[in-house]
Amino acid sequence: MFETVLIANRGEIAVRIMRACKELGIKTVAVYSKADRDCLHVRLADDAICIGNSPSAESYLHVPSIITAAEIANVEAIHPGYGFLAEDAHFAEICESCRIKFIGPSPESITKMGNKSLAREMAKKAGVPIVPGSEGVVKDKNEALKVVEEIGYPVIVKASAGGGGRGMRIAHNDLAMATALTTAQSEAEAAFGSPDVYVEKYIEHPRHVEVQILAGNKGNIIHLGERDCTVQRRHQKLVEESPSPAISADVRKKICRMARRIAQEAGYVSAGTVEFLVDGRGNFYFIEMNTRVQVEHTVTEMVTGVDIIKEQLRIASGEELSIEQKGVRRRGAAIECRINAEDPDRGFMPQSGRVNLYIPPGGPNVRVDSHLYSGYTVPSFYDSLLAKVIAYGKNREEAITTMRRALDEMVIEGVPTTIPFLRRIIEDNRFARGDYRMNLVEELLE
Amino acid sequence: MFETVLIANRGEIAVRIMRACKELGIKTVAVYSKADRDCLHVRLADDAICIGNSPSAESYLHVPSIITAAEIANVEAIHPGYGFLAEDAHFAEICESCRIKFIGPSPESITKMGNKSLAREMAKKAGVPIVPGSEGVVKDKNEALKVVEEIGYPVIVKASAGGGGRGMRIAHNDLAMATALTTAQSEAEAAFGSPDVYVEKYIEHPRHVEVQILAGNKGNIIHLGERDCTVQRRHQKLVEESPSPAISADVRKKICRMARRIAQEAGYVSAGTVEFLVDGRGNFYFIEMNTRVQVEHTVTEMVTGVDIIKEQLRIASGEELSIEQKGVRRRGAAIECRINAEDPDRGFMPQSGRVNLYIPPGGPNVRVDSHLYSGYTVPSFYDSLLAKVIAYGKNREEAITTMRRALDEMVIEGVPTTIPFLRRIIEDNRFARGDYRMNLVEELLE
Amino acid sequence: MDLEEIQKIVNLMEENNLVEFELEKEGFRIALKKAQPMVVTPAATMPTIMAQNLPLPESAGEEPKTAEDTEVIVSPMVGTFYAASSPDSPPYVTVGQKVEENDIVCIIEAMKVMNEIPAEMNGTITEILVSNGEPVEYDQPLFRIKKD
Amino acid sequence: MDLEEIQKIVNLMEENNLVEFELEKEGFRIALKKAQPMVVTPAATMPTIMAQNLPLPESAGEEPKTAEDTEVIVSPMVGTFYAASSPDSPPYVTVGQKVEENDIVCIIEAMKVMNEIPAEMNGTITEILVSNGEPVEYDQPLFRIKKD
Repeated sequence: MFETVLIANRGEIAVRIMRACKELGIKTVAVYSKADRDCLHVRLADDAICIGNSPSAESYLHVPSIITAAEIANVEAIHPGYGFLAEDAHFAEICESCRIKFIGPSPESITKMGNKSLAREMAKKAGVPIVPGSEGVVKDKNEALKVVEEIGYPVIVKASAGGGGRGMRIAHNDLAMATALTTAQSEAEAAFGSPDVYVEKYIEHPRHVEVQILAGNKGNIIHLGERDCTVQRRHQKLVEESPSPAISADVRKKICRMARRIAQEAGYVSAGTVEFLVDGRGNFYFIEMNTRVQVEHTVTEMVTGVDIIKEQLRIASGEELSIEQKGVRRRGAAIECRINAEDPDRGFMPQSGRVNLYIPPGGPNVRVDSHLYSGYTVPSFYDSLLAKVIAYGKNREEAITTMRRALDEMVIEGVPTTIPFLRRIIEDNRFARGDYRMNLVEELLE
Repeated sequence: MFETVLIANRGEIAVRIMRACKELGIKTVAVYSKADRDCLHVRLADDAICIGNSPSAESYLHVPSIITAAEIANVEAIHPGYGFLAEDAHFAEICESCRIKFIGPSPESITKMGNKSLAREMAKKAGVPIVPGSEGVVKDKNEALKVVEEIGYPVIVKASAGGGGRGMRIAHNDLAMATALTTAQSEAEAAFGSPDVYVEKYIEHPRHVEVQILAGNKGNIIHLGERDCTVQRRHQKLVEESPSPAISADVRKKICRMARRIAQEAGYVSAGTVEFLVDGRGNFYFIEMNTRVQVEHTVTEMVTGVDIIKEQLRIASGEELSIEQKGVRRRGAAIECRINAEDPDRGFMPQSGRVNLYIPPGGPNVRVDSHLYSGYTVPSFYDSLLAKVIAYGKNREEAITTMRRALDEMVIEGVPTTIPFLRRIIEDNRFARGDYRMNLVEELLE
Repeated sequence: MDLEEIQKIVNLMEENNLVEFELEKEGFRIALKKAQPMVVTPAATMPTIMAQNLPLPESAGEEPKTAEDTEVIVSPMVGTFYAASSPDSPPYVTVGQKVEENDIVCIIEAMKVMNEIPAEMNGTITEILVSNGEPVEYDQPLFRIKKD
Repeated sequence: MDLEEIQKIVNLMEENNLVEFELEKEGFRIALKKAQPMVVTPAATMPTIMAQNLPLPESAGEEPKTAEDTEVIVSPMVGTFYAASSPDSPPYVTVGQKVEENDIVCIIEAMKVMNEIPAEMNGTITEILVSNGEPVEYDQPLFRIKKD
């Protein structure tokens, strides 16, 4: 195992990684920006190095500073956490060339999975369903109708160069198809400088279900079951849980097997997550694979008892996984709420400022991952995630009850947070029944 | 189930009980003394009533105020927690006569178990070994030697009216016996006004092992396994764990069976704890039964997943236990550290004052039960317990590693605490091996 | 200076809450630094969350603002406030009434016992802060009284 | 002073939460510094707990006290400080030397790149705060300079 690891991240995930390191007897080196001098991860680390100014580009994203810090501190490995440089293949390469182990998959794996069409190809090869659609660009209505013949309505027209909803149009019939195509093309042209669009089956209000993978050094790949991350607002996850309350045992088995197959096909090593969309009839489609630890890895840890960060560290140091597939037992249910410094009343605008009083929830079946403390000033430069509250129960109902209790007793004074809004989700009947889709948050906001 | 429960306690245990109540949908009423206006249990309750001045005798021990508060708030039941009125049979009787359910055993059970010799009788009847000794008072050397013939040396001479070490003498042979007897008699006379002494087998540096019992309304009694509370300083427990690292499967099975038998013999209903001394050869002796929830109930909850407070509430409300003996599964190991506001460098003198900064430990496998928050002023009137940190692991080694990490990251600034001393215990080799006796703390303090 | 002396200095620092200590022997220099005084921030003080369902006042600790010579009579126990000795009797005191020390001003019932509450001074009742039959906490203001 | 004594001092620091310890034998000097307790006040911030193993300064944020017209040149990056352009060359600046704005005062090496650090003003170097070859953090004071 490593002796010293540098954590190239901040906030709750840096704290989380340090906890795993300390339990494995690894010394930790924190890096921090000028704005983060008082952040908890700096305090918890064995050593800490200021690497740059407050904006991420000048600190947490500034590769030379991080590499230099790693060299000065003489660490053997860097854990990138999530966000920042976690899925930057170039950074992983530089680490390699400096003989510092990047705690994650190979640069090649990151590149492969980072490219959507390469990833789709891989999924296809592995025999995993992907959202059906045109093979490449669709030029006109005739081409589009040919695709529809195969996949059926509704479909979505998407800009090839797109993202963020621009250049996207949904069509439910031939008439709408023509308009959708021309509108999407002109929007794409305006937004991205290219009118190229493609056509895909439109999955209406799907569920977002993902599978946690651990891939060892000898090609041994296990899954830790699925997480349901359907509660999202504009592609931001708010609440995650494991197991998913909405898929059958059969679908669960299938997607877990599929996820392993994709990782196998990709020659993947390290922890990773394979994401699927699941429609109302149990059809599932591969979307992408995340080549890092997820924010919501905690719910999987709660139901399996496997420490995912420790497994990442074991794999990166050349050791084997501490567990085999047949040793993985899932017990009970876990739910995570992301407590963000955002004002739900003002379009979830990120908030900064001083937290005058912070009282985390405690007691049985509650886990809190956070860098908060009373008197901490939330800087305006980074992610608004303040804390993750995870509730465990023998079953989903118990987990919900515990989460409600935990949110009720949690105190964050000084900055608006998403706690009141999360309470509404947790108390919602549709959530209680597990019977909700990706439009739940929209509906609550109406 | 009850609609509203009054919690006749303060601090962490009041908070703990409120958490259970909230998860069961029960409204909570807090009572508080003038010194506790800002205590967390007041904040977490649905309602709160100031019942008197700061000294316990004028508030938490003042029965008329508590009963009046219960009547004003129109509660159905009172949970006494531990300490204060928890083992006061008279209080339980008054509750009964006021038609308020006392959440605990019957007044008769409290009385029976509160009387040491009655409890010993009961244990004898149930066929449970007790520390062998004289049947009642020993008058002179001849009588004493007759007892020794049966039980062998070493023995301890104890004042019948005694307690707190006064009037106690240990003898390892006949010569010492004579002196021990006369010294103990004159000490007893001086301290308690009666020279009566009795002779008991002296168990040298035993282990303190106790069994958690849940007794339902229909005579169904289950045990949740044992806790080891051997790490004590002057009869104050500092660290507790489950399972015990020092008893064989055979002894474990026996004491758990014995504990159930005693509860059965006593016609006991509610949660309770049967305490044993275990010597180096696996001999065990009943000491007493505690008729309330213990501070250290948490470690049992961690390894069994059973919420002991909820079970207490279920039993008191006339419901049945949520679990049967065969459904009780114990998994992994849990350790609890009691964080007290005491200065280990000054004889563990209790400390009061303002906690400027409190950062509880978090992350996986850590549970914190506490009423602390940054800015809270620890009053000088009550118990010095500030927080309980519970670490869980798949095995004892993991639990220790997690506890070490948790104590390392925990911050309490403003009042001296036992954290540094607890760290020494957790890092001690004897503790790590599980190979320690009741003199461990003494040895560490030398 | 040896280790033992340094240990003594460290103890000294510990006992006196020093955070810095300097000493120079040639020409003699000494510099001590104490921990900064702790400042109580109002924001970090927790508000008492009071009974929302009970007809109790928001906080017994928040005494009504009083004029210079106005005092408050508080409840010495938790219980039920009665303004009169029986439902048919007139109240012990009314606003504007003069009372003398030890005059009974009300009854607090606790566990079926009627406790007569005496005035603690001579003065005039200027306000009655609770109504008949209302539950009261320990230390809750009952009357405002203007001292003679 | 041998390793054992140093170990004892390190233990002493550990046990007593000291963050700084200085000792000079000639003329004798001693300087101890404890970790400052964090105070929850709007003004106070958490002290940076710094590398005990790394040869880095305690906190880059604590700029040395400066006189009115004295400024500090800080490191614009994390890296290794070099006082001269090569081991054989004389240092760029020495104490007492006058520098002009944009004169090179040192080199910070980061990822094998030698970054020349210019003075930001005209003035006289009054103190060099780091030694040759020492690692430095972002924002760490390097020189004290008295403005002209």
